[in-house]
Formats: sequence, C-alpha cells, structure tokens
Amino acid sequence: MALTREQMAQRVASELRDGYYVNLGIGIPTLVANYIPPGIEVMLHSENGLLGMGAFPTEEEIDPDMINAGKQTVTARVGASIFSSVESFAMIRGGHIDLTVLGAFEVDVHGNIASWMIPGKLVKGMGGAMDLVAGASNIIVTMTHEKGGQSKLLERCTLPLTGSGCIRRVLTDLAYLEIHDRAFVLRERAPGVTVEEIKAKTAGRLVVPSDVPEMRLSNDANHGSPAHA
Amino acid sequence: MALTREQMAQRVASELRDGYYVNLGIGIPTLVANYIPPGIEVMLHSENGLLGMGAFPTEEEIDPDMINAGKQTVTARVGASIFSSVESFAMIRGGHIDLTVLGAFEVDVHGNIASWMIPGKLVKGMGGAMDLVAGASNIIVTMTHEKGGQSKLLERCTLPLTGSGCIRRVLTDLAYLEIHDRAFVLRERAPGVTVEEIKAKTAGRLVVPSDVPEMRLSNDANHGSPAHA
Amino acid sequence: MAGFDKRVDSARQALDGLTDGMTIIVGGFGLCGIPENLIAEVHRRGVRDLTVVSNNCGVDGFGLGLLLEKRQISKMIASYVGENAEFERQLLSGEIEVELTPQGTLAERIRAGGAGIPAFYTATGVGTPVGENKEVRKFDDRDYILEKAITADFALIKGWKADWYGNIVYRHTAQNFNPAAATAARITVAEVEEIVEPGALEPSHIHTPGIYVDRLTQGQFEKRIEKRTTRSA
Amino acid sequence: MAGFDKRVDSARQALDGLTDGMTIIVGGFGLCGIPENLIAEVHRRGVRDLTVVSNNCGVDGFGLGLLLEKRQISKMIASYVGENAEFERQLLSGEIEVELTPQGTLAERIRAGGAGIPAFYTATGVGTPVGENKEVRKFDDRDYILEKAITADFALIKGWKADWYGNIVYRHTAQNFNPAAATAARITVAEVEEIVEPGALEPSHIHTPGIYVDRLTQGQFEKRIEKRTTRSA
Repeated sequence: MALTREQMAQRVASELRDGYYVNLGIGIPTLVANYIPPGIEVMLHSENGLLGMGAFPTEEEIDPDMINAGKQTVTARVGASIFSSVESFAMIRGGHIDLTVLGAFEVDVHGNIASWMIPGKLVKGMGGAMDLVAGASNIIVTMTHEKGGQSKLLERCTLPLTGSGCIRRVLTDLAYLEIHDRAFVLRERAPGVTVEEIKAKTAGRLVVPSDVPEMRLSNDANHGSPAHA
Repeated sequence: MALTREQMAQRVASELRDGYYVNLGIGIPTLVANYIPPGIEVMLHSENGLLGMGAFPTEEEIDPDMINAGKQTVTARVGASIFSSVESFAMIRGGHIDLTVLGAFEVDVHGNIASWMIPGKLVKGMGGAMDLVAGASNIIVTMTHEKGGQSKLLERCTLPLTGSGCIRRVLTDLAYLEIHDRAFVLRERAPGVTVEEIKAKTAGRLVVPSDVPEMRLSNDANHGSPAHA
Repeated sequence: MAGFDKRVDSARQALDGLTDGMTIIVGGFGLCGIPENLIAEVHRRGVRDLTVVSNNCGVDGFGLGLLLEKRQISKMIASYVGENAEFERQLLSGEIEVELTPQGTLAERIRAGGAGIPAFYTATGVGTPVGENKEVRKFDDRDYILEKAITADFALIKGWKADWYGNIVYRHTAQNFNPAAATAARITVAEVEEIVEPGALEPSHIHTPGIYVDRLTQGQFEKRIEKRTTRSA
Repeated sequence: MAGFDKRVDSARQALDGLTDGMTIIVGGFGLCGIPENLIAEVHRRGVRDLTVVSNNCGVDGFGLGLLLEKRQISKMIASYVGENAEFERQLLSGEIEVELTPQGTLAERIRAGGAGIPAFYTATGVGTPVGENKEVRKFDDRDYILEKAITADFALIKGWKADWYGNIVYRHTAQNFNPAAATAARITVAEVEEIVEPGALEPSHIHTPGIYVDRLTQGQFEKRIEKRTTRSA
C-alpha cells in the first residue's frame, strides 16, 4: 500500500534528532511537525524570519503580524527568535539549518530537483526553495512517486531546476531512496509495496540492494497542531 | 598665524549642516564636536556600533560597555541607536554618513590619502579609515600643512595609501583647499597667513584663485565635552 | 532637532518626488508588514512604469495587487507569484516583465545595495534558470554565481514604532524585508503604527537606525490575513 | 530540551576540542565585549600556532595580549595594532604573520563566512596595499576589489544575557563584532554575564539567535577600560 500523506510525514519525522533546527516546506513537509518522536525537541525555522515556530494560534491569539513562510497565522514558542529576511537566509545559505524537508515535481539521479515552475502553465516562483536546497546540509525531498502515471524519479529532470546536485534523500509514497553514484538506491519499501512495483515506477537508474526492508512507522501522531514543536 | 587645533576644529564645524550624520576620527576631528554651530544638530557615528554618541560620562556614569571607536568611555544621547560592527560599516560603506572628518599623514592632488602606516616605523593598522574614505560621500581631511618642514600636500603620496582618489577637501593649519583637476585649489587662508607662505609650503600643484579670503572663525566653543552633539 | 525630525504630515507628502519610471523597494512578506498606506498613495498618484522590488506582489485587490490592476508596474523583481491571479496573468501574457529571484538572494541583493556591496557570490541558483547568463565561479571547489546589488529611488517600509529620528522597531514577523529595504534607496519612507518621543526606544533594540529613514508617517492598518489558521483553544 | 540546552559547566569544557593550528574568531572591540574567560582558557590550555581573527589583539597583559605573550598566535587577522607594543614588536620582527584588514571589510568577511557568501566586492582598499594581488572589477564605472569570506574552527564571543537555547543579547557597544563572529565558526562558544530562563528574552530583541551558538558558559568579567574619559558632573 502506498503511504498516506500522514505516513510519509511520520517516516520523515523519524529522521529528526534532538536539537535539530528544521525547515519544513509547504504541504507534506508541514505535517512532519505532527509526528515528532517522543523525547526529542526540534526548532522549526520559517524563512520569513522566525526560528521556533509554535502551534497555530487560538482564535483569540491570532495576530496578523505573526505568520510563517506559508503565510499561515502561527505562534512563537518559548525560546523563539524573530529577525529579518536577510538574517533568516544568512542562516539558510550559511548551512546552519540541520534538516530541510521540501516537496518536488521531479528529482533525478544527479541529485537535481525541480519544484518551482512548469513552463507555460504554473508560475508560482521559487520563493525560498532555491536558497534552501543550496544551503541546507541535509535535505529530504518528499513527493509522490508518480504523477499521472509518470515517474517523478528521473534520469534527468525535465522541468526547470530548483537546485543542482544537492539532493541525497527522497521519500515517496512507495519508498525511501538515497542518491549515490548517479542512481537511486532503494533503502526501504512502503509496507506491502514490492520491489517490482518500485522498479516499474522509477524512471531513473535504480539500485536495489539484496535486502530492502519495509519501513517502520511506529510513531503516533501527537495530535498537536501542524506547527507543534 | 597658523590655526590652533581648536581653530581647525572650529573651521571644520562650520561645514556641519542640521541633520548631518557625522563620523569624526581621532585627534583634531574629535574636537569638532565642541564647535557645533548654534541651532543645528548633528548625530555622531562611531564605527564600533554607536550612532548618536553623547558626552563623556561622569565618574558615576562610566560604563566599560559604552565606548567609542577611539576606545574612550562615552554616553549615548537621546535618539541613539546601537548595533553591530557589520551594520555600522554597512552604513559607512553604503554611503549613509553625510560627513567624515579624519586626519592624514599625506594628501595629494589626485585625491589620494595616506594615514595609516609608515613602513618600518609605525604600524597602527587602518582600523576603519579605509572603509570611511571609500564609503563617505563627503570627507574633510584635517592635518597640519607640514611636518618637520616637509609639505604634507603632495603631487603623489609617498606612504601606503588609505584611499585612492577619494579626497576633495583639506583643512590644514594654514589653509582650506579643495582638490580639482589634479591640483589643490586654495579657497581660504588662515588669518594672517599669506598666499606666498601657503605656496611655499604646498608641494603638490596649487591653484590660487584671484581672491582668497581669510577664514572666518566665528563660533565660540560650546565648552561641552568633546563628544557633545 | 529640526534636521532629524523625519515626520511628515501625510502619505501624500511622504511620497513627494515619486514619478513615472522610478524603482521602488517595498517591504513586507505576503501581506504581513506591508506599507499599506504608502502603497495606496502610490495607487492614488497613478504614477506608471514603475519597477517594483518586493518579495510578493500583494493579492488581487490589496497591497501591491492594487498597482498591478492599475497597470502601474512595468517590471517586478520578486521571489513569489503564488496565488496572485492578476500577477500570474500579466506575467504569462508578457504584459509585465518579471525578474524572479530566489528569496534569500533577493534579500541579500537589497542588503548589498544598502551596504555598498555592488555584487556577491552565492550558491543559490547555480545550475538553474536563475544562474543563466550569470558568471559562475569556483571557491573551494564549489560553484557560485555572481549576483548584483539592488538599489532604488524610493523604499517604502512599514514599522511598528518609530521615534522622531526615524529609529524603528518592528513587531513580530512583520520585520521581514523591511530593514533591508530601508537601507537601499535614495529616499526611504517609513509608515508606522505609532510615533513615540525620542528616548522611548532602547538604543540596542532598534532594528532600523534612523540614519536610513528620510520620511516618517503614521498610518492606519487593515493588516489583512492571507491564511487564517487556528487551533481549538 | 536537552538537545537545545547549550549550557556547559566550565570554560574548560566550552573549549573542548580546541587544538594547535586551529583558526579562532574572537569577538570584541578593543577590550569592550571580549570573552575574557574563554581567552584565559585558551591561554591556560597553551594551544599553539593559532590563527586569530579579531579586530584588535588586546593590550599588553590582557585579553588576546596574553596569547601574544605566550607566543600562541602564529597569524593574526585584524584591523588595528594600535598601542599594543608586543603585537607591534612581533609584527615588525616577523615573528607573527599579520593580515591587516580594514575594519569594515573584516566585519563583512566574517559575516559572509557565516552567511554562505564565499566572496564579495567592496570599494574599501582599492588602490591601497590592501588591494594588492586582489581582483579589481568595475561596477557602474567604479573600481571594487574582491574580498573573501572568513570562517573558523571556533568562535569565542561574549554576550550580556543568554537563555539556555543560546539566544543572546548584547549590552550597549559590547555588541560590536560578536554577532558576526557567532555565525562563522564550526563551533561557537559564548560566555555571558547572566544565563536566564527560556522565555525571558523577547524574541524580537535577540541579537544572536541560538542556532549560531553551540556552547554557553557564564563568566566573571573584569571589563578593563582602555581609555577612561569623563566630564565633570
């Protein structure tokens, strides 16, 4: 069975370590905050100048001057700091963020990622994504394995790139893969998903080790807000 | 009569305009703060991260955490802001300071200035002087016209430069001069000093307009502290 | 302190000298921390052919979206089009020239403009469309591209509190691009929620020193929220 | 919050891993805002062959002057020698390698190191000894030189108050080079006058966010004054 969005978030959350400063992109990455393993603490970074993003506000707490990079109203947790966009991207570009989780349209065996533009069709702009992929030492891409029957794990990205040679880890709804030596290395299968299915749905070169375990998804959601930390 | 240090400061002070942000170097420039003309207000910038330097502290007010770029204990006046060295030099380099007054060993007809090093003899370091001369839109050099019988206004500086082609105005103890078209243009004489004396003591090309008035030194010292503003 | 009293009487007076064809940097992120009243005044004036530098371009019908609708913007330098339908339409139709710039590069280019740095190298955008036609250079075996500073005729920023000297503090994440914008223009105009007496702000808490601010007005703010997200109490 | 609790028990523990030949950036301007206890600990350890990046090199017998006297510094990157006799002596005799760097360029190079900018252009130093052997390039008809980022193994900084997360505020002009230094090292060690509970510092007032700080200690400070200037009351 392909992973649900929540399960994908859950799997990514198991990569978190106590004391990580983490930037979570819009979409599935945002859900990761709901699955922070017990006993560890992370600080969420938001590009617009907030380190230590807290839960969504209550109706009473809502403040238009307190938003995250997705323009959602949020709160600041204890230990938060607030600063300018310049400082925020100094943190990102300077490699101070421990883990960045973001979505993508395509990823390829060279570690390239395309996530911001579909020519002639969708122009959202890159926002902070190009800075994040160029600056973070540690990036996990989360996306569905296919879209409309087309694999999103390619030999070469076809869409305009967000970053070049910067991606090493990809979690899809079918598998967890690492990129090494110009190939996707299959590390884990989603529960019930076969190696054959993953092979069939991966367009880029795929390396299948002799043992490819099923993912373990042990954490329960901590039923906090998406911005819980 | 050659100007005293105080008179030099007084003459420079007449160049101040209401609302100027001013950086005063060590030595004679520092004294300028004592002669701010009545009715105008300036804000003194100190490179170590203080805009709005106030008077020296009383014995009771002394605070080792409040110093100026000359490492003197100072105070912050009403309206002051305090920031990092990075921000401080962003102001300087970005051309936000209205007037910079600094000393020099030599100045030449090309607008070059040497003020930080005498090879094999004196190595104080350039501190913020190179940044100031490169960044300020408006610089006045204050220095004695000669040292040890040698003119300090040259055709070419002989000492290592602090800045290249950046000086347009020089006040010495004998004259106020502007640099135009590779020459010093004599604008004012110190009271009682003849054009002939200035000619004799200026090594670089000197242009003498038909009328060279004596300086007017009308302001009294306002007998405040050197850091008054 | 006449020379340092940055207060002007109205948004109208604050934008005196703004004419067709100028470049303006506008602070804010989304609709958070935008100079609402100054944008409205640009709209009222009807100046055209503007180059606008701002992370976003407002939303349909609010913020910089107003200027888009009135076709006052001929070129936009921004990182995000997002859900602004009119912006996307004008972009795709070619009615507006858009220089899409990564958000961090945009912030740094503006900061560089204010700090006297004409250009800098960054890894952001290497090997992407952003890097096309830009110099690529290796430092310590990694590729970087050369990015150039941005400066403007006017900067329009929004603060929380300011004293007469133009010293500004921002409230929460309404800070964003405002401090950088304040530094990079020939004339910086700030609108704030409250103007306080000199001395009321702690010198070490000031985010934007008054040296960067030329004109100061007090405004009324709608503070529209783009995405209202809440939890149950 | 074990993972975010940056507190360590002693200056000794704070400098764990500091070895011969490393590069350290040290905050402070003159003797103002210097990490007195961490410098004393570097002295105690006796590590040698250090490259020290700091605006000044202390004074004879205090601050970084201690390390000079013990010949622990093989290279100094600074803007000012000033009245430090031992520094000047070692410089003139060639015992120490000194890279004199304009103060603003020094600040910006450290900032660049922390911000992932490998190099930038500046007009400071063009046509002077500082510009020798550096690339000169024209932008808008003005000459600039290329300056490179500085990074280090350790940064030693001094704050006023910090919470357990390493969020720091500085007091008055003791801020100076400390915020930039904090960003540019593999391991940043901060010593402060007071460690406060998380939540005690206003998020918008924090000068150095805790993300830059790896280890935090509380110290006792002499705060020696270099030039005691006063007015009569």
